[in-house]
Amino acid sequence: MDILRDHNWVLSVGTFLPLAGVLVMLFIPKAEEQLQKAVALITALATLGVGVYTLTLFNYDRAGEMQFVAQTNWISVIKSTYYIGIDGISLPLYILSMVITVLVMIYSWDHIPSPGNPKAFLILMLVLQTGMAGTFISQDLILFFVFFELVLLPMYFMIGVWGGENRQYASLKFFLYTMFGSALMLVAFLALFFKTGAESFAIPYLVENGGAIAKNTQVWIFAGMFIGFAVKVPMFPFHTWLPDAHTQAPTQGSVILAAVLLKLGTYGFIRIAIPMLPDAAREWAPYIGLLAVIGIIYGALGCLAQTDMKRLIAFSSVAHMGFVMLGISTLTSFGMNAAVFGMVAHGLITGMLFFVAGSVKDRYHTLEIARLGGMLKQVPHLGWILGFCAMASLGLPGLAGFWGEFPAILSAYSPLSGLSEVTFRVYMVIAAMGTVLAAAYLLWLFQRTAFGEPKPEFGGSTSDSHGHHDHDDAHHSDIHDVTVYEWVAWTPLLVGIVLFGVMPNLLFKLIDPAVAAIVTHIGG
Amino acid sequence: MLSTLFAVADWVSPAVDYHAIAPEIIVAAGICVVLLADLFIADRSKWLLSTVAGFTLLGAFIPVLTLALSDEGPRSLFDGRYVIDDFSIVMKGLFLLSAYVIVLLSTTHIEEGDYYQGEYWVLMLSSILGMLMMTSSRDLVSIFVALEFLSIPAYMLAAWRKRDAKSNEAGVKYFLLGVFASAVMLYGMSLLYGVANSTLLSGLAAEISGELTAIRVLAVVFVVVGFAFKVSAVPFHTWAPDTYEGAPTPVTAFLSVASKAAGFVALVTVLYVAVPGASDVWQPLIWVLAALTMTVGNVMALRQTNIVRMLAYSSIAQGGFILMPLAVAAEGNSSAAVLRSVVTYLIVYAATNLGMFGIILAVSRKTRSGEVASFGGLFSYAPGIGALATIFLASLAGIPPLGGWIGKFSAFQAVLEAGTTWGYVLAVIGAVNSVIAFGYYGNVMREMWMRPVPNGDTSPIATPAPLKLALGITGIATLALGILPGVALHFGDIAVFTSAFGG
Amino acid sequence: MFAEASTVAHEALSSGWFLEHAFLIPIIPAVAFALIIFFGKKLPMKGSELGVLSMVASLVFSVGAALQWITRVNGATEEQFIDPVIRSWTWWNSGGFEFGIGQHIDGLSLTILVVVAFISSLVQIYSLEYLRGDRRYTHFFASLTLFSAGMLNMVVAENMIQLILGWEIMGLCSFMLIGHWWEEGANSRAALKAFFTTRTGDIGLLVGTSVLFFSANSWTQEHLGVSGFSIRGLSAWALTGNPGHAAITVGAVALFIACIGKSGQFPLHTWLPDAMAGPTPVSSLLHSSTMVVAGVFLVARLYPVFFEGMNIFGSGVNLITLIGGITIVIAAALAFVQTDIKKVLAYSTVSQLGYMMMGLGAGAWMPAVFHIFTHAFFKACLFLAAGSISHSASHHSFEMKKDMGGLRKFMPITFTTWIISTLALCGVFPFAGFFSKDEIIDNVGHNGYTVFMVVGLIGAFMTAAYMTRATYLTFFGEPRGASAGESHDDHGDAHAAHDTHDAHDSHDAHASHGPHESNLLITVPLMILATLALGAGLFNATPFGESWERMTKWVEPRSVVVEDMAHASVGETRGVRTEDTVAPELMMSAAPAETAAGEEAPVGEAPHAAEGEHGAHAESVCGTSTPEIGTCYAPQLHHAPFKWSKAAMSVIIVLVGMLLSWLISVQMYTKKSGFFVGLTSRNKLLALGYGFLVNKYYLDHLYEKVIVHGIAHPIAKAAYWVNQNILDGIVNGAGLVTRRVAGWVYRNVDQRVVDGAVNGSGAVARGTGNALRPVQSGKVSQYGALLFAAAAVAGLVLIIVNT
Amino acid sequence: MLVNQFLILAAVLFCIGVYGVIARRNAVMVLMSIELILNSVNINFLAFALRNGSIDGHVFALYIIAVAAAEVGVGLALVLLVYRNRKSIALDELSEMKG
Repeated sequence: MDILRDHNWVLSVGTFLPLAGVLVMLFIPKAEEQLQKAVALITALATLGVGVYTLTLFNYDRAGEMQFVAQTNWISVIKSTYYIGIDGISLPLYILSMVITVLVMIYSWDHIPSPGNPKAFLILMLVLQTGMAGTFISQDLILFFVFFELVLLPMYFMIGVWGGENRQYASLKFFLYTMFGSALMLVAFLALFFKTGAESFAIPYLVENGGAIAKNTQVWIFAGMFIGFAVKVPMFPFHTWLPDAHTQAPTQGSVILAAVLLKLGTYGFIRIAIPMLPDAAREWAPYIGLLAVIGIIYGALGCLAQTDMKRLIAFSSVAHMGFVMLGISTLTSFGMNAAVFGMVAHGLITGMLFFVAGSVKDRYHTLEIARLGGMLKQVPHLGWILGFCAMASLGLPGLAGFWGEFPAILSAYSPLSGLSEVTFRVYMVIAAMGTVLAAAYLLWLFQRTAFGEPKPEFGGSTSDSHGHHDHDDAHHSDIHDVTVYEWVAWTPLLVGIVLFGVMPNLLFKLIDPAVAAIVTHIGG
Repeated sequence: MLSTLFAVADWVSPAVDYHAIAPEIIVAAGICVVLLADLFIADRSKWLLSTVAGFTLLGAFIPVLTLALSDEGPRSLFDGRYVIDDFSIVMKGLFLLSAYVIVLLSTTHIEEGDYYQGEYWVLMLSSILGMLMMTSSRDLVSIFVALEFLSIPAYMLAAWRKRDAKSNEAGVKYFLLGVFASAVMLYGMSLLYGVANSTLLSGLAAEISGELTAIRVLAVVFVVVGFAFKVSAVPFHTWAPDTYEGAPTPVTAFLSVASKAAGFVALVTVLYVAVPGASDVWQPLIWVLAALTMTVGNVMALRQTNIVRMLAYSSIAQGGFILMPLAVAAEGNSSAAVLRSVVTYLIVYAATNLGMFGIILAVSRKTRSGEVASFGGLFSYAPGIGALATIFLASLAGIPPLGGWIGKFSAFQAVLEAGTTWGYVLAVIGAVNSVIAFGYYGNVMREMWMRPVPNGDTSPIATPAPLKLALGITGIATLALGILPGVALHFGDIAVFTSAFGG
Repeated sequence: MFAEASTVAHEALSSGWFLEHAFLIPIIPAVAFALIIFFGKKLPMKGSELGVLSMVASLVFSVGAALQWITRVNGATEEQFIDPVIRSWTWWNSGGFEFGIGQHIDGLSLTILVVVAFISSLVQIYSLEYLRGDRRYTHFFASLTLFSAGMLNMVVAENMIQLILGWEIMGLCSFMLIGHWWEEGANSRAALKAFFTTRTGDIGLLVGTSVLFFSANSWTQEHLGVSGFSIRGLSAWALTGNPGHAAITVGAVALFIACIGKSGQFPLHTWLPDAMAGPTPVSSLLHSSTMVVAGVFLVARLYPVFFEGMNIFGSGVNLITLIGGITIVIAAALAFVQTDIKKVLAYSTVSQLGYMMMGLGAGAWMPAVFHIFTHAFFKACLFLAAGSISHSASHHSFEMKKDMGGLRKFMPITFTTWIISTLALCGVFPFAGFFSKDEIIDNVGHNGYTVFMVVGLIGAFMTAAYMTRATYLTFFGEPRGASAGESHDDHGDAHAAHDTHDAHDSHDAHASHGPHESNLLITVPLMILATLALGAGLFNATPFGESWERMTKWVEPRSVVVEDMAHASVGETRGVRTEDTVAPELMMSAAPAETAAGEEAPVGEAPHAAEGEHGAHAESVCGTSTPEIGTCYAPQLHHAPFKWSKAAMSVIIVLVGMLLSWLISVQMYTKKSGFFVGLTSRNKLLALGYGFLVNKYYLDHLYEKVIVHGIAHPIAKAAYWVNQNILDGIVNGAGLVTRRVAGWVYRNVDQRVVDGAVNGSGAVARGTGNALRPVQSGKVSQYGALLFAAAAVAGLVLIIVNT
Repeated sequence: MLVNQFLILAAVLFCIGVYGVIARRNAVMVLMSIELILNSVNINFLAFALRNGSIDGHVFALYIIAVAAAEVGVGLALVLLVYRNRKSIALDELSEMKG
């Protein structure tokens, strides 16, 4: 039997298993919180188990092709099918989404944000997991769209219900932005569908036949997709939902948002927009690159202007995704490899940073950089973890961040033939400057929060702390170092950051053939 | 003149296919039963009437099924003036089922109100009967009669709460404007008849085509306006918000779903069967109507605080989405897709909107208020209803994987299939509107999930059984249609006219 | 024909286990680092032993490799190119490019390896005592070890990526080590500054690497089968003459920017003095002998690229020499006005790095590398001595004027070692510095960079002067402040930091019995280093004739270059050593080379003829096809013939400098205090002597005022002012400005414009809703009117349109 | 024949009716105006039936008359209802719900 179609049940199971967990949880009374958590965690673990099994079955020598392909009728009337498969690009992200969900579940064990109600919280998280996993495996535009949208509502509620002070505004903004994007994206999908002869929504088919569309039409269709994906990435100037959403979201929400949701956009570019509309991609590439580098510098500046730790990290996402988009905009397989690697790396690192931010918030009840300080003295482990992540995030060689960042810069030197080299080399230099700014804001953050003496209000070792002693006690009680749950939840990420930093080939081996397969459609 | 008399003289009654009109007959019988029973049974057992009404509708559904399953093809009565084809069968099914849900919604509401129940059910059934006739009418006369048949009881239903000034107002506005609109439409029909010398739609189709004289244009415009009023398309929507707000909630549900659907049935029938040749006239007209309807409906809905009124505007906007594909119905070979999308959308919309009204009924039983704010913290004390409400709202907003999205999707698909520039523009307008729409749907969700309970009263909501049943049906339908969109699309696909340019 | 000639010339080069496994050298400390981090706290010596052991181990490995390299060299024929020991494994590949990791071991890397491993070991041993009881003892050793790992990795690096890896790790460690006492705001700020400044330079590194990679990759793949990152590949490619001059120049300049940042060259040198906030061992390791020479090392490593890119033999001035020269003078001038002993040393380091750069820039490759070698020893020694003083005498103060003086009596060993190293630094004859620094100056002049030779001499003079001043302030005169055992309440940051974190018992111990000699853990390293400061020069003692030039033989890559007889004479005058030995083959291959030269030598590149021909030859042989093994990996260099006259001159200059400085110092610092003593103790007794003293004092006063304050100080002060307020201001200001800009952009662009637009659209929607309100007036008649009006309008319009 | 005159008459009646609907504030008068429109429609049908020589026009007219009767019945009932609740049948006061 065809190796690529063997075991094609694993993907469906891995994707929809969480929903089974949801069903179970629906029948467990709200009061049984421990039970709820247990079921959710078990479900997530089982899902991850399936994911790991997928890893074992995956044929790494043919990472460039779709594997475990399954195709059955779904909406025959509009020629859309339930068509799934996975290749070297999807696999890492697919697994990443599962890992992150598990970690978040573990973290949630003793970190259910107010106003409590773990049942709803965890159910939403499981639904989210299905949406994320599904997006990465769909090989049919309609299916992709459905999963792509499926993540919206859960995230909307996660931010809106369990978020911070300004959560309602943030959640609505997040929702409207994304919906706006995806509405236009849908129109673009349909236009593509009809322009290719209304034959099929299958991605491979469209990739084959999309190139035949007249260039002007392509450019317009691409515009629709661009907005849809760029909002999700987010690229400048569609980024303003991100800081609010991240800042207001509960820790778990921020982590998932940063680690996986942002990747849906870049993934869309690589999987759908670019291969299907090669001519348009070549037209758009310089502008995408421009927006990308603007995003790099702009995001960094945004970070430097922040007084709130979490918001700073959020803005850093804009900058990092800028690097990813820069890699994509070169349209070379080298650049896209860097981009995909960057996606995973950013997922691990920024996810970890948000975890840290969340724990800081739990302990200090504030994320005001000015009020924090001396964390290395009070909570050394947490402080060093923060430092580690900062280093990883600013692209220190030997840690995962570097392999997304440096190759992206490198690739900008020689974009796909036909693109203006001068333009892209200018981008390259600007992006290189971006790395310095990255060092600036991350170390600045680290220095201000971790170095120095703890502030008196948090029981710092200064004499005037007697002034507001009750105040101290209020905080003292919470300020403790990393807990067991946190260790369990974080270690995999930390290990991953080092592992992929030392052995980037683990990923590149997967990505390279798949990207190569895509780039052939752009004539790269 | 004499010739006509002679014609009358040797008149023979036409053969009638009773199987074909069985649904209508059953409903008519049901009307009589309810009417008579109402006279004899005691007040405390009036609840029987709702049961009778419900069973009447279900009973009428049986012949619809048999008709659907019979492979006899389209049945044409009275030399083509009354046709039972796939389109009419599908729509009949839709009307009967949604009517049944509406009965479920009404039961408790009507029992608890201190008004006469018998008449309520009679009027309801009559209006349904009108709708059933509408689906099969292929002649100006029968269309007109069916239209009035479904409208006049609706006028009275709107004014149902006799002593409530709002209800009166709702009724009067609905009535006056309705009659005015149908008068205008009639004028248009008269002109049509004048130029085509036939009231048979297929007969008109033969005449109304080629070069368009002013009089033909005017005729088509007036007819379209008449139906545009029924589907409350902007700028003929003005009655809808006031009437919806004033009328009893179940009636509002009825108007916003069934009667609107009937309007679309009529509109589609006329456009497809009667005046396809005049597409140069009605396509631009509907394009403008659709764009206006979506936009105005949305922006007006944004600033509503009364949830029923908000839903009124929302249903106007949804009407815009249903109109949207009709604006390109005659372009290329898109007509089939357009018809499909209209039917699909009507099916999905019926399930979702009825569900939402069920939620409103359930919640208002506790809060006794129609304000959006009264939904505050709903999820915290009634998670079940909260979740359902979320599903319905999300579906109305068109978010996958809930029913609404397939409606919007097929609408976009139909518009784009035409491939005209205007089609794309309209699609983009629609896309933007679907985003604006979330503004107010999301607002309700926000109330339910993120806001505190208004007066801190977190006692659970007692939902009577019929209401539960209604919510169950609509909820499952909404989910199922979303996850297996093939179902709705399939019905949309088979519901085609015979002898129309789309069929 | 040339090919066969060279093949004839080749015997198989000997290799050995250490050479083959040199890549282990960085791995050892890296592993040690991990172990320290995870288990350090549990170990008896808190992990420090791991650090020391790992460093010693890598030292052993390095030395072993070095010895095997020497045998390898000795086994080769005179003019044979000594092939570096290159091993490479694929690390990752992407988009058709392969990225390797491995080792590139040759004389240069081995020199640095030995130095780094050696100094690191000593510094770690020294730190055992110096940081005893520090609250982050373990962290300190962990970072120190990781730092060494980074540096060693950079040195063995086979390709640019690997090199960047080490480079950045060093940056990180410098951040952690400088900021070791981060409780003090000043320290962490200094750490940040160091990291930013170097990181800013790293833009150049990234850009330069990219440029070179894409320009070279195809050629290297084709001819050598290595990627465009590999150092070997780049070197060969640079010398082919194929590369478009733009690409290679851009690449070289970009890389050099990185070196400026890392090696604290003008104008990015300001972070280095601030970095003295770190513990003294750190200063001695990072900021004297290892990390800051990374930049210099990079230039030396990729010398062919700079050689071609900067057109070194083509002109009398280029970017590298210019920067180097400026740095020498500026830094030396700044060293004058420092009162903090470590800052003096810091600036002296900067200026010494300037020498190295200048040397490399002027084609004096060998002397520059040799200077790295010698400088490492005596500068490390000086720093450690300073540390020893502050540790045991001045109670952790580095203020020479306030807390030192007259220490020679109390700490003889420290004093002796200091003096030796100072003499070495100044370049007095038998000491190490002389052999390297003098060679640099000599060759710079010899290669036509006359101006810079002068600069070098001036620098030597100033060096001598400020070192003498520092020495005087520290060891001569009367003990002051802390050294005098005074109780001291105000000290520099360093002191405060120590106070809080050093073991208080030991600290109080010194307090009880004034200044004293440090214990063995400190003095032994000092003595070892001092010995080397004295003797290291003999490794390449040019003056004693060729047989002494071991370094040159072992380290300098020999490029077999085609010379013609006609040119030999020119070479004679210019003192090209190789020509007589190479002659036989040269005669054979002369003719084709000439023709080739005629075709291929780009004219613009060579201002004056002889150099032009050199360039031409390099090109004519290389690059046209696959380079023969053993050729074309290094530019052809030549050496100035040693002339005692020149040497004597420079030595005299140095001595004069010392003498002057000594006199001034005596007058300024001692006699003044002597006067005060006389005033207090014996006022009435010796009137004459008193008057004499008074006059003397007036003279001194005049002398001091006029000469010193009038001439020396204003210049130095001015320089210092410029430095602090302009250069440093720019560096610090850059950060500030960026944050200002950031704030503005965020407030105005992001929140107002971009976000505003978004929220605005929402408002617009609602506004439209309000605007439409009148339509929904609730009045039936108006509804009716609207209904009919709309119908009528529609009718009319459509009629007009359609008929 | 006089068909065109009939049509013109019908058009005039139609316009008068429309004017009445829009201008009149009295519910009954509005009802009357609507009747006027319906009758203009009837005239149209009859006139066309005459010109086309077919019977459909008459049939349609009959239906319209019947339906119109029903409408008026309902209409007057509603107006009565309003009158009972507010003691006035002025339509302008009938604007409780708006916006």
